[in-house]
Amino acid sequence: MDFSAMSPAEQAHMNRIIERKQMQDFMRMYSSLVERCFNSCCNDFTSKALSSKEVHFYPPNLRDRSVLTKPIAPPPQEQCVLNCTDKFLKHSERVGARFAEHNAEMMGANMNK
Amino acid sequence: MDFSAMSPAEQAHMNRIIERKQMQDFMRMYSSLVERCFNSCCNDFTSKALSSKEVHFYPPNLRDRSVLTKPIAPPPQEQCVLNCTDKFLKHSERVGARFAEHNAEMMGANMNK
Amino acid sequence: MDFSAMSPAEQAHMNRIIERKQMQDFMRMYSSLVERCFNSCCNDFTSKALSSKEVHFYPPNLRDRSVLTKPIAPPPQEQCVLNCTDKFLKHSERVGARFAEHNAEMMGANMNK
Amino acid sequence: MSFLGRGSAPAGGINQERVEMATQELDMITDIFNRIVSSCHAKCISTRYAEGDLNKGESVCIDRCVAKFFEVNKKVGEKMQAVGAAAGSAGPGGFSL
Amino acid sequence: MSFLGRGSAPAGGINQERVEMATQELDMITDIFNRIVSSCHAKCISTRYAEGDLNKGESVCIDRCVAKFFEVNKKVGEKMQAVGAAAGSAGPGGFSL
Amino acid sequence: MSFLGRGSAPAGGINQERVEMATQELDMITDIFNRIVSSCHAKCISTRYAEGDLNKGESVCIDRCVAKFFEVNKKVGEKMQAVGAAAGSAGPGGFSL
Repeated sequence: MDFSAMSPAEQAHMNRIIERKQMQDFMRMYSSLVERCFNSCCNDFTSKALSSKEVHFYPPNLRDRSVLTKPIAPPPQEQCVLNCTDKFLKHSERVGARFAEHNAEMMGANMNK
Repeated sequence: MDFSAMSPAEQAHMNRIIERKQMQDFMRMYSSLVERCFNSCCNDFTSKALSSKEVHFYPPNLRDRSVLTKPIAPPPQEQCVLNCTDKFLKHSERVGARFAEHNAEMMGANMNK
Repeated sequence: MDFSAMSPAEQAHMNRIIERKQMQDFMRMYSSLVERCFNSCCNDFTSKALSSKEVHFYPPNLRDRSVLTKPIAPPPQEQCVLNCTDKFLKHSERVGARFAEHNAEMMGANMNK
Repeated sequence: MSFLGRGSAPAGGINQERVEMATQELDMITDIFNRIVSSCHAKCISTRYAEGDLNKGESVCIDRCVAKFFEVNKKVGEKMQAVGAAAGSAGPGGFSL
Repeated sequence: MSFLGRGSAPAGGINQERVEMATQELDMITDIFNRIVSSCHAKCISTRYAEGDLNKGESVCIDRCVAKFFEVNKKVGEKMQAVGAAAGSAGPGGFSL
Repeated sequence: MSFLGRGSAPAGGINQERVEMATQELDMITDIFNRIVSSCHAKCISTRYAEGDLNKGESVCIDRCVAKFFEVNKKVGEKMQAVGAAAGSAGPGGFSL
């Protein structure tokens, strides 16, 4: 976006608007991320315990002694949420980078008309 | 939410904002409910009459005289919409109750830090 | 909608609000249309070239000389986007016409109460 | 669906409450319209997009779909009034000052 | 989740920033609530609509679903703080004046 | 996509219309960005979530997906200008005073 045609007063005003919008966008992004990871990772509401899957996670084969030295991994549902969050942020960042490139290109094309 | 740190003037102002938002939320909830029940209950737009399903609803077996004493049930599509509305309101109420509990708990946990 | 109970000053104010809202609605409609047609028409992101499908479009049978006189059709993906846009606008227009009728009817029914 | 028409407006000034209500009614109608467009598109329009015109089947489907949506709208409205579902009861609650 | 409580309000006037923050917090809570309603409806409520009451299975499912959503909310929040994901980094960017 | 640049701003004051237009442009860009994030996530990211990093296939897919979205955006814009689809024609109508 190009705000160079604006007066300083207008630019200051726009900056406040942008700040507020970024806060709003961040919050919307946050809650949509929670919803997304919830929907992808949590499907079983019929079992008794909330995290019944956790039990199956601790290694079933006790002869494998290496597990004792490894840090205990979080339960799968939780791991799914962490990966989902992580991946979404990286996805979002990559889209942002590509978006900025294409947008700049488009602006340039409009200028040359 | 805790508005106790606010001045009386601010609280009054917030009350107006909350009132307006509740009206908006109610309207959004209402139209999303209509959309939801429409999408779940209405699927047949190829038949000639709008409510062709209604015909099948009136008891096909006229020997069963008990139907004459029973109140006539609404057609299935309409019943579906009524049940859908009913169920959504109860669902929403239950989610609201659980939400309030968890929210209060969370607030309490934050206070103790 | 009936704004006849409003003062001229209020009507003027409403007109400004409506204008701004129409701009917003148009923009939302536009970006939702882009999203819709993108999701329906673009599915293949695994191939090397972005428009790999285009190749298959130019007539495979060169003995068919009529192709030389026909205008070259756009590639299928692009045609899909054009048809999708076209169809959505017509759909939207038709819904708008029916909506206005039903709305007027409903208003009339309310008046007669 | 009309929230207007209570009390008359002052000759010159702007009754803020009245304008707000009209704006909310406008928002409501727009919201419903957009949902009809989207729902009836999903139910009636083939996503093959072999041509740009609405065919006969799609056109008829749209007309019925819109009519049906209005019917459902009415039914839901009546049911909610019967239940007496207040705005507050369905919200997250806990917003009292 | 509380943005309030920094500094005390002036006796009579309105601290615009404070009101704005409270409004944003309100929006956030409403947004989350609506998403829970929608997600848990999709996960717990059968769309056959043979009856209007919640049955036992649906009720239990709702309770667990809400509890789980809060858990996920907490996990995502912690993860994002750990990553230090700033608001700006995830936006379209290019908004500097 | 630029609505700015008509007329110069007054030295000190704020041209309300100009600010409004810039705000709408901002909203538009944000809206498009959010839709790209969501569409490309649906098309490119596996929901198995076996790991937190983007793998090679996902990264390539995202790049193509964003490029394609811009292409479609351009095509739709051109088509709409050709059709001369005005804002009003697609709205619910009936809003005249």
